[in-house]
Amino acid sequence: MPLVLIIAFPLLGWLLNGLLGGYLPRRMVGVVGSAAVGFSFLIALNAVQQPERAEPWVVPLYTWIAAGDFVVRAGLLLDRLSSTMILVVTGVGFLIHVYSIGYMAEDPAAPRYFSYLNLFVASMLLLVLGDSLLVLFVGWELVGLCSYLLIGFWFERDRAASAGRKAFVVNRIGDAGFLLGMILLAVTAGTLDIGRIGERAASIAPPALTAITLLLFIGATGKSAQLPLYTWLPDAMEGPTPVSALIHAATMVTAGVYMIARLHPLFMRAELTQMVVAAVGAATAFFAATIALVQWDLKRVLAYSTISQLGYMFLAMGVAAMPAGMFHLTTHAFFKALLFLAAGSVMHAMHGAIDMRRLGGLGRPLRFTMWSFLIGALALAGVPPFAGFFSKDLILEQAFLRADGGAVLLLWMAGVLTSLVTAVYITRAAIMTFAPPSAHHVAPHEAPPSMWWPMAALAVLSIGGGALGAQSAGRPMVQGLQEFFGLTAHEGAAAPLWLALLTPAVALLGIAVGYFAYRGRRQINLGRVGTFLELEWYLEPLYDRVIAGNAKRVGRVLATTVELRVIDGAVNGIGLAAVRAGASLRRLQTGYVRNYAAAILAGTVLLIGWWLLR
Amino acid sequence: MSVPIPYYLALSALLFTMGVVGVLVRRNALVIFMSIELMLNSVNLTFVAFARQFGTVEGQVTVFFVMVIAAVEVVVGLSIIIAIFRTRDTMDIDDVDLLRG
Amino acid sequence: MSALIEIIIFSAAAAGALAGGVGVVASAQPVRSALSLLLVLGSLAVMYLLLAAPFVATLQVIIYAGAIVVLFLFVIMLLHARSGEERPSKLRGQRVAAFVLSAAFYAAILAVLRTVRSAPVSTIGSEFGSAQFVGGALFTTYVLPFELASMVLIVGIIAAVVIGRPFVR
Amino acid sequence: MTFPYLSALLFLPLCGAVVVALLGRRRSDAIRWTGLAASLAALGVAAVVFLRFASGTAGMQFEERAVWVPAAGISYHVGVDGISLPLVLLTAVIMPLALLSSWTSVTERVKEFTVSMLVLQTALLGTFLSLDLVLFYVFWDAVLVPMYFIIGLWGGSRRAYAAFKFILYTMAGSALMLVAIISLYLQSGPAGARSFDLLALRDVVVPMPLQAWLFGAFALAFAIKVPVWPLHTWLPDAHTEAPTAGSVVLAAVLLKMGTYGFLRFLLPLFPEATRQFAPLFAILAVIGILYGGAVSWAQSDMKRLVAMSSVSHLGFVTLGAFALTVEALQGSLLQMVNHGISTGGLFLLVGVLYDRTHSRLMADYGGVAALMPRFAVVATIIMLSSMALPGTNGFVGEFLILLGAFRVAPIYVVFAVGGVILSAVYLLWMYQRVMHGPVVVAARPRVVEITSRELLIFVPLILLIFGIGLYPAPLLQRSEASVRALLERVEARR
Repeated sequence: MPLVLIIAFPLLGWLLNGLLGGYLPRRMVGVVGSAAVGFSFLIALNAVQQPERAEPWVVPLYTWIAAGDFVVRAGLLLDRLSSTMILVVTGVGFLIHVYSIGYMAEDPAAPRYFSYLNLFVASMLLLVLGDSLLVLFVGWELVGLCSYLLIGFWFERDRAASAGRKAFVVNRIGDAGFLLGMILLAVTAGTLDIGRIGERAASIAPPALTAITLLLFIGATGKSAQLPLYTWLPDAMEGPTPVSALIHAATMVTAGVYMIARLHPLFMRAELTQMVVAAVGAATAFFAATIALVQWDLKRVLAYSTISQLGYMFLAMGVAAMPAGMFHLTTHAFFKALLFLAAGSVMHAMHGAIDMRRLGGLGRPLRFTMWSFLIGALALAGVPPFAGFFSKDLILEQAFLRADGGAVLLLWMAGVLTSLVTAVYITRAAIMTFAPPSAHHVAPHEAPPSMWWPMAALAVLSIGGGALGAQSAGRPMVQGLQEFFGLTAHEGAAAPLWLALLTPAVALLGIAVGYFAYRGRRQINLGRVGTFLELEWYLEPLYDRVIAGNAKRVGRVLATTVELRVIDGAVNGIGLAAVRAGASLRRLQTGYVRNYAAAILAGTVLLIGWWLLR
Repeated sequence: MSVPIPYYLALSALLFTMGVVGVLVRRNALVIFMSIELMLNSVNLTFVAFARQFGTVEGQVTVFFVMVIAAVEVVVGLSIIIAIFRTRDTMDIDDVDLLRG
Repeated sequence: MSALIEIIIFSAAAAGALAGGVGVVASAQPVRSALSLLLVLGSLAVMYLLLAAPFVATLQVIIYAGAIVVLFLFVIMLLHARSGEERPSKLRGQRVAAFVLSAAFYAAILAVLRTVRSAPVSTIGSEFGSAQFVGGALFTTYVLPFELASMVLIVGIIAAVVIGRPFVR
Repeated sequence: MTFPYLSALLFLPLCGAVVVALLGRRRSDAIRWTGLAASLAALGVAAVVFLRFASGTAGMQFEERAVWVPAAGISYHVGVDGISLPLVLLTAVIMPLALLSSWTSVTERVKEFTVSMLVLQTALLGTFLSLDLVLFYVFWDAVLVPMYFIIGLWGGSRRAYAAFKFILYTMAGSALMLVAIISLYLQSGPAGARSFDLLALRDVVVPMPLQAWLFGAFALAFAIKVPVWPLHTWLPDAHTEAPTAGSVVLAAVLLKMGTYGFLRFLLPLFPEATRQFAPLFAILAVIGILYGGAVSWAQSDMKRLVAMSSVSHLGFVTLGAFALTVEALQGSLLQMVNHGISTGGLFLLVGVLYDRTHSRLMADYGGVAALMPRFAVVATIIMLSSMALPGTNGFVGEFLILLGAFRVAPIYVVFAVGGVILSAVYLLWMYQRVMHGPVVVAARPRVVEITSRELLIFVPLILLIFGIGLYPAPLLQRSEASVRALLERVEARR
């Protein structure tokens, strides 16, 4: 039962705040929302530590759909994989809820905010704990919904509303692929139960398996903002910053990664898909990192950074380094949430200003925020001993080992290159935001305690989180997952020493480059390359004008020309033809009785004649 | 019966055809009406002839009813003609063409 | 009645009927048409006698000749009716079409008569066609239609009265 | 003799109509309450039927049979099975809501309106309950009369055109169906032993070329009603011009007459022809799904948008009906109910807005969510149901249809999934234009939060949305046996 409670508490918070939030004192709303997730975290912590968790713990609930041969039994499943995730979701979620109390203190719509946020946590937990792919899909879509609602939280602003809609629609495109994959899986394997899928994975024909996994991966690219469906995530920054931290950095966007890990029996058997996953991941990582170089909006820098980091995770999934991917997922949740919260703190202090050209010099007034940001930045850049270093290093190491000199080496090189770019852009962001001279006339004030202690907690995790997978700490998390995925570590071919030194070196190099290039908040004009990057490698115009614009145009043409002229025209044409026929037949009606009489006679003669000649 | 029944029938048909010609050719409403009476009578002749041939009474009974109906028809028809003449001052049925489509 | 006399009477009646028919259709004056119609009706009454239908013949004379033709004559006089056909016809080709179609019609009827195998003429009793004979059938088997016919007559009378009323706006 | 539940259900609304007709014209409130009471009583009977319905039984239940015209083999024969039960319940649920929605928006000729609605309900229930083809045809055409008046008397500015188009279109279909019914009757046996009884006709094997013609005649009538692309153009006009209650009933129940006809008549009566023409219908359905979605996107009139979205949604139902697998048929049946709830709900939403501003154009709205926050929540839920978000009712039906259709013809499903994307596109598009952005409504003081009466209309819908979405078993269980039996029948005649 505790498993159900993990989800039930946030749900309760959702209902409470959603239905009665308007009647509660503003402060209480936040407390209720945070408490719901806090309880959930405590139960999760307890559930994870129970001794029987060595075996997957299944809680069947009820038969959801039963039609024909197709049966879906809804239930919850706790195993090593979902354990990791529920702790991240509820833990980071709790911190961000607490942060939100301060952040949203002024907003009259706080009840709505907290109810959405609680609904998100519940949905995410359902996604994580669902023991059937279809239940997972429910969570999958519900988190998308919450994302939509929260991106468009300030719906009076057209940009926010449009961004929310874009997120939903782009996700929906991916979900269409997911849906097809699921249907193909249900038809071939006969079940969507995650446990049984694992048992039957071996019996699925390889072509079908490839098709299933590729289709599911389309869904993952949508949810996790990978190429080609990444476009919604930067726009999603229109939402409140804690939302960006929780949903669009730490948890929801990692759902794609989690889904692949969840279905590893399928994905590890589909060679081609793995290659595609790895390639898309590496390409996205590099692609997004380069775009982050030219963004002026601090949150958008972080958004592209998230896309890039998710690319790393997919790279890990593709090279069968799932433990490393999950590890990076965890550390990324810590440090990216920290970065976002720090950015939120900046926004809070600057009354919503987030354009880095109009910031600067904030290091002195926002000392705490600056240190938090720097910790997050170092973790992101992959500087030891911060958490990001260990996880990223592990992914690159595994990719290198997996490549073994083959084509995958290219992906590894992309990863290393991305690492360099990452260090550069985050250095640029840090300098632009915090280094003097300032470009504004505001007297910023540091955040209230409810905002800074979650940041402190995340900062601690960003520093120490690496211990979960550090060689020296015995890799508690990675080791456990290694068993779970049934992988044997590449112990034999241990990573050469130069490899272990390469990544920190690259990170430091990047920081140095960034420092020298942007010191004193210099604004560098990258010329054509800059335009190229600002236009997202020309993908943005492609999407907006060529695809979206033409799709809309097709709709218009169908609605005006085809619908009204052709189809309805044909219908009205039939009506008109009847009218015309009547008009011409009308002339037969001369009004002369004698004509009619003659006609009657002619008819009679014809009838008799026919009777005679029959 | 020294005159065979078909003779009566042929005569009846000829009378009927004359009536038809009258309806088609004449324009005077009264004459057309009389032509219709002619046709009715020719049919009556047929009925009586068949009654004789088969030795049944139904033919003659039918003629009785035809006469009744003819009487009514004449009464109503003539009053219609009078009404038309009053309003349109014509006997020419070609002038009565309000139902032209 | 000898066969010869019967044939002579038939021929005379037929000639009268046909002459009357032509008169109805071809007369320029409506009065002449009416009188020709009278001739037809009388000739047919004679025929009915030949066909053993004395009751019907009587009715023919009383109803048709006595009532209907008189009605026609009344109306003709009432309306001072001329032929009304002084102006040329508006319908072109109506006359030609009428004759061609009528000829075709007559030919078709004759053809039908030729194809039908004629049944033997049944023998009949002396009372056949008498008023008693027909009346018996009318008041027993056909009493319902008979009563309906009276309804029709009443309706017809009412209709004539209503239609014949002066037009009131 | 058990209690005649179905006759009670069938004639309760009609009795209500008679009572309403006897009430004085001025007593609008009494008329409204009587109408509502009659439809609620029918709902009560329907609920009893639903609860006492034995799941797992394929045959007809609550059957009643009385001789009507014995010489022609016509009888009053009604019954309910797993295929008609959901639709009967849907009709019973939607009608009180439709009457409630017109509480304040219909102020002229209230009496005639209420009578029309109640007669409409009897006719609709009769269509779903009839097991005799003549009886069915009578009810089928009887639906047109009140609907014609509802559109033509209480409709929008182009109501005459819309009502005329509606009636001509549907009459064209049903006339051919009548010919087919008579032809089928003549096939049913030697003179004297013929019957219009559906259960008997199911065993009549009609020889092939004739069967295809009869199939075509029936299918045309049903396809117009559904409407299957490209026979849909009556629908946007009729929906747009009809008053809110009319649109709701039209979308929620009337369209289902067509899809119900597919399952009730086409499949069992003409199995060979059904199999032969199934690909054609699947293709038309897929075209309808994509076309309806694309055209909805380009609308500026909210009601027209929702109406066109029906073409898309009903495409899914049609696809499911002709996939001829248990999952797809079950899903199709469920989706009929779902579409009734979600699209009926969408029309009710538009009606709420229309009552306030008398505009259906999206351009006249903006930022409504700020003025009507509770309404925004309701609208969000119904919109999500319409776009088949998992957890709502729409998903279960759509998923089963896609799954079942995938088993036999994956390629259709690949295209049909496009409709899933499009539904999000156009619904969110409408939602954003109306509810989000700066407040730009014309008559701002009149745009007030929804009243409790209006909320009362939506509460049952929302409960059904989540109820069916999370626990569809009560519906699926009751329909499963009948669907299986139906498919066995189709397969047996191979």
